[in-house]
Amino acid sequence: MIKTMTKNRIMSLLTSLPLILGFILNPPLVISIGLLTFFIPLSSYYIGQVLMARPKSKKEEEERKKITFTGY
Amino acid sequence: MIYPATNSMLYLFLEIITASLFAGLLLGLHRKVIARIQRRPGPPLIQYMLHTLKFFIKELTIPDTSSMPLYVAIALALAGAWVLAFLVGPVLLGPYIIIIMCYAVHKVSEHGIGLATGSPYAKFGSSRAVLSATSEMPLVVAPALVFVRTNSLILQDIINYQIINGSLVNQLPLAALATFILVITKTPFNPFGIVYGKDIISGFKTEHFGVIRGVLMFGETLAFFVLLWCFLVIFFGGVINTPLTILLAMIGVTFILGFICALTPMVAPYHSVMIQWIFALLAIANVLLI
Amino acid sequence: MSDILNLSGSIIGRILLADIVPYLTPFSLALVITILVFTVFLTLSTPEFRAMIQFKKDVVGTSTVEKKEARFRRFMTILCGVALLGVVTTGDLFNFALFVSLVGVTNLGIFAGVKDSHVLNAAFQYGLVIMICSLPLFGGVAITLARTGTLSMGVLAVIPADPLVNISRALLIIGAIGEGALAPFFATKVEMIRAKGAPYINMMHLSSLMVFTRIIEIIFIMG
Amino acid sequence: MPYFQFLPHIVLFIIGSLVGLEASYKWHSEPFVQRTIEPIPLAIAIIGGILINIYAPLGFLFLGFVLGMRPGYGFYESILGIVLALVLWVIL
Repeated sequence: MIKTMTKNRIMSLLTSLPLILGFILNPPLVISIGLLTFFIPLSSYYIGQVLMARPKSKKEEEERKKITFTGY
Repeated sequence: MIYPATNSMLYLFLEIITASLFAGLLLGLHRKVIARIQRRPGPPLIQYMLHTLKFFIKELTIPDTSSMPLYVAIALALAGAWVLAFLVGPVLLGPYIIIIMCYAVHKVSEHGIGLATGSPYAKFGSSRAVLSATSEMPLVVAPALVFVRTNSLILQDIINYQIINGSLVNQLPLAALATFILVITKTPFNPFGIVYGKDIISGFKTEHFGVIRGVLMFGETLAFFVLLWCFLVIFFGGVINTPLTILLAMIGVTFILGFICALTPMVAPYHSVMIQWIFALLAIANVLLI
Repeated sequence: MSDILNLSGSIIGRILLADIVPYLTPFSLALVITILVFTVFLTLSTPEFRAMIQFKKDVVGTSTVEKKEARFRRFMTILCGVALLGVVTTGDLFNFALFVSLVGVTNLGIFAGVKDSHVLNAAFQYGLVIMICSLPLFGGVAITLARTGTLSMGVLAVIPADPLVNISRALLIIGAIGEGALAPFFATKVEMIRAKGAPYINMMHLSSLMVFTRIIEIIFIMG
Repeated sequence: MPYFQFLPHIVLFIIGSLVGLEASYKWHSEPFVQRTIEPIPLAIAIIGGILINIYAPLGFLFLGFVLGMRPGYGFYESILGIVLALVLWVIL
């Protein structure tokens, strides 16, 4: 649980770093378009992963995983 | 207000933020218009944006049956494609043909999003995405037919041509109509939206929730903005060619779209494809005959 | 060369190999990056577990693509990506036709490994379509060569259109939509995409739409 | 094309709508009944209508407050505000 949280934190930092660096360094037009195209969806995905509500305990997590759409 | 240097990355980023917020408001307005026509009060204007924000803090569960990492990557590809289309089209006034490509990526993503889950309901949506691609791709080409007149598909040249020679809607009215049909197909609750149909449990997005749905909705706001922009600027560019006029005209067109979406029922899949094909063929005939 | 500039932006780079001139514009650069990204992701993904439901019965189960079958189809997916790269970067009409027919063959290969009879039937019909459509495809190229004396797109862009070149444009469109399984020859594709293995099927859809966007550019260039 | 010159307008409008939504739900927790013109939203709408001609983003903040109120409420007030803004814009 804690492990995935930190992993998502690291990934969200890593994916938004190119954007922040790009704002400061002003790369050429083609590169900045490429950076925005790749890293806006990616960073928003990982930031969302960090922000999202999670099950609080390990027991809840197991309970949640039992239900799949083929499970009935 | 402090302006960042033109074509710097911050400038491009601010443009994306502005467009997605504005298009979110437009989609809210669209829902409000539909509600008023159906004599309901309707949701507040910011409802679409609240939905998008809500999905960013909802829990994301990935189905056991899904094919990873396709499940995540293909949804992000849809948003990325529209970011590219927005930057190349409305912001930098580059070649229109890249927007065609982005639309193609959008259709591929719709297909992949449905398939990657392994759910039979999402598969229905993705099958319909392939079906609708056959008629929507010719519609995306309709604006490109102005090449016959302007001899250029760079959007800046198209605008310049129209400022000198008057709007292209007077010369190619049926191509403009086909583009308008394309804009309709990308609005929510539209008659041709067989991919998002409620009869197949919201189509290809059935198994996508949480952050991925939020990113998808962000991509759809940009898609709405880009296609509306293309319709207005490629065919009415003689009059509508500054940011203020473009944004105002977008509000006007959204009202019209609201009326159309409120008053038309959902068309059956094959009928939808046939109707769209008829408009696309009319556009091609218009160009060939003149 | 002016038509290419007006269509897809300034030329970033080009390799001069006598008549064969691969070139890169912003448009083809975007296409190349898209295809590369898609090919990598589709190759890395595992096939999904397809849920099977029998209507009116309580039968629910999942099935997936077998490993041996998946390996072959993944190989064909990579090959299809490579062929697509050729389609979008080439500056020569004959090479374009060659790569498009290669896309058709690899698409057929993606579905040849499936062990469903209805999918194989559809793939057989698609195979017939791609064989027939290679005739208009290469025929269009041949007519263009006979009329204008060149197949280089940079040169074709400058030459004004005449009726015979228009005929070859129409033939090229027919050939490309046949090879890519686009709209009118579409009936086989609907059956084929019912097969299992999401990443591989998605590659076929990608290839047909990318061929479509490229053929749009080429018929404008020839005008 | 520089669209981001309208970023403050849009952002302030959204903030105004959010505040308006919250505030009107606080004022009216009852089921939707009446359609009367209320004093506070009316005042805000008039302020917005005037401000929009002086400093547009702030005007959008106030108009967004009225437009973004609970569905069914603030309808006449927002129309009044917009009409006032248009009239002032034509006069000035």
